[in-house]
Amino acid sequence: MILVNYIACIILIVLGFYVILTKKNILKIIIGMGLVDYGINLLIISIGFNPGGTAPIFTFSELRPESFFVDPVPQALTLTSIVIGACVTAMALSLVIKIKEKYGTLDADKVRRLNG
Amino acid sequence: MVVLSYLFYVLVFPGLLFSTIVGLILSGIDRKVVARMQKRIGPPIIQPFYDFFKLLGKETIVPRTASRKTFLYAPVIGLLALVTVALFIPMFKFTAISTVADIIVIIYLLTIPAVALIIGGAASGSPYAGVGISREMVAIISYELPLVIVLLTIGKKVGMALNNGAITFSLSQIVNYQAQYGPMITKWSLIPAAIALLLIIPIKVGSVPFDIAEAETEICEGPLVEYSGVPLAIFKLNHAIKMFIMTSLFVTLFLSGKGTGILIVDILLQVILSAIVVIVSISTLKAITARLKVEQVLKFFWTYPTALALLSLILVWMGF
Amino acid sequence: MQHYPILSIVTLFLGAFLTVIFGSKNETVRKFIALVASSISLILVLMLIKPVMIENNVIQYWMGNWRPIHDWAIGIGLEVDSLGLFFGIIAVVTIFLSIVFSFRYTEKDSETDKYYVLFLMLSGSVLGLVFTGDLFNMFVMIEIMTFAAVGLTAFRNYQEGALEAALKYLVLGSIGSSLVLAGTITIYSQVHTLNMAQISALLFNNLTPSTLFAFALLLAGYSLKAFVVPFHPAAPDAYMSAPSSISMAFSGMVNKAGVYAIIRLVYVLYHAMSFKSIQLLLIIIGTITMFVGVTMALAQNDFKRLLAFHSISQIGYVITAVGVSTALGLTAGLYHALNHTLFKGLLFLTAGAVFYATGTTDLNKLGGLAKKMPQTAAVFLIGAFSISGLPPFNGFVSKWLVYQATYQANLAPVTIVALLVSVMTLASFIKVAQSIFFGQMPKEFENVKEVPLSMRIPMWIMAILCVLTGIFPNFVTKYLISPAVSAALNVGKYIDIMMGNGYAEKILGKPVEIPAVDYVLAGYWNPVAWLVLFALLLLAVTIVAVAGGFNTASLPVDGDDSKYEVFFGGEANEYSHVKGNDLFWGLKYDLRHYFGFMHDAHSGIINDYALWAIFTTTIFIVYIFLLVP
Amino acid sequence: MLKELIAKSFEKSPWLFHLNTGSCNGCDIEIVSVITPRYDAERMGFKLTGTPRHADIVLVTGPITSQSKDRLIRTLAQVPDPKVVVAIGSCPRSTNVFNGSYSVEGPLDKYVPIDVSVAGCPPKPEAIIDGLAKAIEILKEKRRAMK
Repeated sequence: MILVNYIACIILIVLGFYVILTKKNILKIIIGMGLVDYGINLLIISIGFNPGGTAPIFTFSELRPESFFVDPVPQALTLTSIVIGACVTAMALSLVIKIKEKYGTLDADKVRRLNG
Repeated sequence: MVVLSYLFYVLVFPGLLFSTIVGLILSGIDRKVVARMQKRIGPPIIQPFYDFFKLLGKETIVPRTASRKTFLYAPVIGLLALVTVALFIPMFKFTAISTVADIIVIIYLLTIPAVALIIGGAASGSPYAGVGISREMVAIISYELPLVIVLLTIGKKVGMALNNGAITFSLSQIVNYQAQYGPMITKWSLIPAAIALLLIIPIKVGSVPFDIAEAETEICEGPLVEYSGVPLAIFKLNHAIKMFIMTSLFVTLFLSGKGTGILIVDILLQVILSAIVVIVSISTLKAITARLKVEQVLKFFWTYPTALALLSLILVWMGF
Repeated sequence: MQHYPILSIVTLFLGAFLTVIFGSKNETVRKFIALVASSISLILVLMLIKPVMIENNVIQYWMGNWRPIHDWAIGIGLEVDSLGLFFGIIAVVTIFLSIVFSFRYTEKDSETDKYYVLFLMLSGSVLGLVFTGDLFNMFVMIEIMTFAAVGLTAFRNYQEGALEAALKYLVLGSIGSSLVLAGTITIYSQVHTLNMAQISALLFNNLTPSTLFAFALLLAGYSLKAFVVPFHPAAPDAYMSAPSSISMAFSGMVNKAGVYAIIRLVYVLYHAMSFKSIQLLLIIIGTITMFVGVTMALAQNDFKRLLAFHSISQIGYVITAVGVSTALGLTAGLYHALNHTLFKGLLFLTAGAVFYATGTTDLNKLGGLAKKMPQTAAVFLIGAFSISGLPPFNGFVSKWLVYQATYQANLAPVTIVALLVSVMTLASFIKVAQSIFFGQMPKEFENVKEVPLSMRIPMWIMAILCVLTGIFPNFVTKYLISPAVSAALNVGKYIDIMMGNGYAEKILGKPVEIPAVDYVLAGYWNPVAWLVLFALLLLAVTIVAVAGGFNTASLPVDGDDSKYEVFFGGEANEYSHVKGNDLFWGLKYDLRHYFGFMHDAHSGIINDYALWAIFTTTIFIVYIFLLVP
Repeated sequence: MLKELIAKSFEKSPWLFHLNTGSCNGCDIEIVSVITPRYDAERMGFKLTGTPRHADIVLVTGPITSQSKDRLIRTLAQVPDPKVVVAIGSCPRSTNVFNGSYSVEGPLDKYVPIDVSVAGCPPKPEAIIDGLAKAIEILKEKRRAMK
């Protein structure tokens, strides 16, 4: 396990949460959400990584007992997670456009008509 | 044969007839005692009967803004719920129908008459009734907390003795406990709970110091402002029966025991004890204090009776 | 019988895609597809009741027939035991009734084909979540559910605050999903499988720090989906701005899916209910949710926002009961979840009917609608009485079980808070009754008409169900609730069905003991006998009344003279309707500091809500690391 | 049997509603003193109610000022049958010292038939109780006439 991967994940996730919590501009909040998402994607990939393993693409004839592969399942999960992250960002941006149109501002302190 | 006895229970003995008569007598006693405390002669004991029959003879007016069916059926629903509760309260070993409801169910059944009054008042469409409803609801919230704590304490106390540690909510087990160990009032750890319940009875019945919902001077009888004739008679009857049920519940929870074994004497004893509780808790408070303001009621009930009830709950939990 | 679960999910998703292709042009095709899709899945799930609930066997279904190879689950498995089916039935009934209601309800909106697409996606994902046996599949279904929910919240974007509510729901939803994803992956890093049965076998007694970390993340993520209090601020905005048939689906299905995920996580995956600290955590969360939900609801003056806060407080009841991990606790929790779906769905439909008829749900603008909309008023009263737990209705039975469960588990303060919350629920619905249905009618609602029949049918069906589940509790518990409870507690069978029997024993070394599902009730409540007495009395009173010449028909129809005007202290009747904010002054005055703090806590700023969510997740993580091992 | 009981109970529990149409409060204090322990009207079943809907006997005091005229008529219309109007003091009878004032709309019987009128300014409580006793008789006749 390469420790660097995990440190990178943690930095990304913490940075993403920091942006969500402190930035008042909604667009930045969405970027923060994206950051958190990519941090977790990196986490998924680094979990499935076996040092020295090769990509698990083979035909049965090439399958020899001593061949050593990287774990394919997390990579499949990352695909789904990336797709979901993209769609979330797309929907969030469409909402931001409509909010800008309706509220006239993107400042989170002003977009708060529903409270209490 | 069972149907006949059920009919007798429902219609005559602890049901409609008995609770109506005893309820009206108790409210007559209450008005007489308050009058005597003010050095007045006061109305005869059977004055509530006269009030009830006079109202039956009056004309019933349904205002234009009222939704007629809810307006007219609300008092009846309240009366029915009250009378069915009267069937479950044991009187010294005699219970009309025992395995139908326990304490928690009785708490909720006793909120049905209050809700009937509220929905009736709301249906009348008068602004006075609107204010009366909001005060009645605040009163219900204020007395529900201490009432629940008192009943949970008793459930725990009886459960520890009879139900090998688990709690019990059944009224008949409470009466058996008092038959073996003497009335609950003699247990020192439950005296604060008894005082708390004594304070709760006036607000549950809606008598003067706490009758913020039907304050004649401030909001012209609150929810009852538009009622006249028969629905008003039924609501006044509900008022009287609620007085009987709350006091006989107090007697069952705190003062009952083996009883004399003879049915008639037991019933008489229960009614007399209820009358004493009426005098002690409702009449004296009515004669001594004036009506509280709305927020004072909630502040009062969430501090003193709740503290008393919590005190006895903690004592019971510690095994005293 | 084997293929029913996957078929019911797929028909819903298929319905969504077909609506996109064929439905966009004309209305009837769209409605027809939606109706057919939901009724097919309804029939399929209801046909599952007999095999799963009564004969008590568990359906397992491997996608693409990838069966486990030498005891290692590779493919995605679908596992339907009675717990999953119980929530499936709730979801399917809500879907069907909501679609029937939305036929006429959304006729004034444009672009209703987008509405049906999103709604069928939402329902398909909830069913998928409930039937799946695979952890990552659960994450994907939760993601689709949040997606469709956000889209539907912003459906009426011309409405005040709909876009803002959708954005908040999306931000909080995506934080929740990231937590769930991180949790799933951390579990995968330990056990290298995603099949829930195998995970629960492998996790039996090796709670390493990273599985605990995963447990905390998953618990936080799923509680966010169930809108438990620290995570709840997005819910009231979303329920308020979504169309009522959707907010009915939200409060009927979406937070139930969150509750299902929590039960599956805590009872089946981690068998964490043997740890006292986890029980305490759930009970504390549940109690706080109960109390905050109801006190916030009392201070609201919009009907749907008030209902949204009540959904949160009722979920608090369910989570508290589930936290009391005795068999009685779980029974109370599941029974209350079923009842909550019925009466809350009914109340949201009445809110929709009021919105359809008058155009607003603001408590300070409405009044006296009972005269113009009698059936909606009657149905509202049934819903209000059952949510506040008045005896003959269904709310009472499940609340009564909750009190028994909490008080038998020596949790007196929780029972007291639960009873107080139940009275406050009654208070807020009296407030709604007075300000919307009774009292005086403002001038502009003179020509309000009753809602069309196709909207009243689902309301009446729900009202009847509300009354039935209240009168026959033992029937409901025997056929629906006890199988689900035994499925939740009996983990051994859950594992063996999926991984081949004997698997659990092999991994653990000793057979998994099956806890018995029997509980003794501290009191008794026999609704049928009570109703017989009530009916006898009613008969007696009506006979006396008719004999005495008092029948409502004989009362004179009100003439125009001032005799039938309301007593105003002699004044002529002008419009002074006591409504919305004028009620419960005494309570609000006494608790003004608390209400003030709560009002400011729900500031409406996205950052604060995200701060609440992340702060509570850290508390979960610290709590679980300190207390569990 | 029930009919005679109801008729008898009309005599035993008449409820009062006090209607002040601009009186100088002299008669109002006297009405309230009737319920004090010294005169104790409650022993005969009298009770002051807050709303005209609950009332049998309406006690009207004060000369009918222009402001209170239509309110008087409306409130009296809202009292359910059988009802009795009792004029307390001489103001309702003859607008007493306020006669001819620009804001007084004249004696009560211009608008409502008076059943019993208790003279005096203010009338002594014993006189009021005597008036109420006569009112009860009229109430019983009206009840019998109503059937």
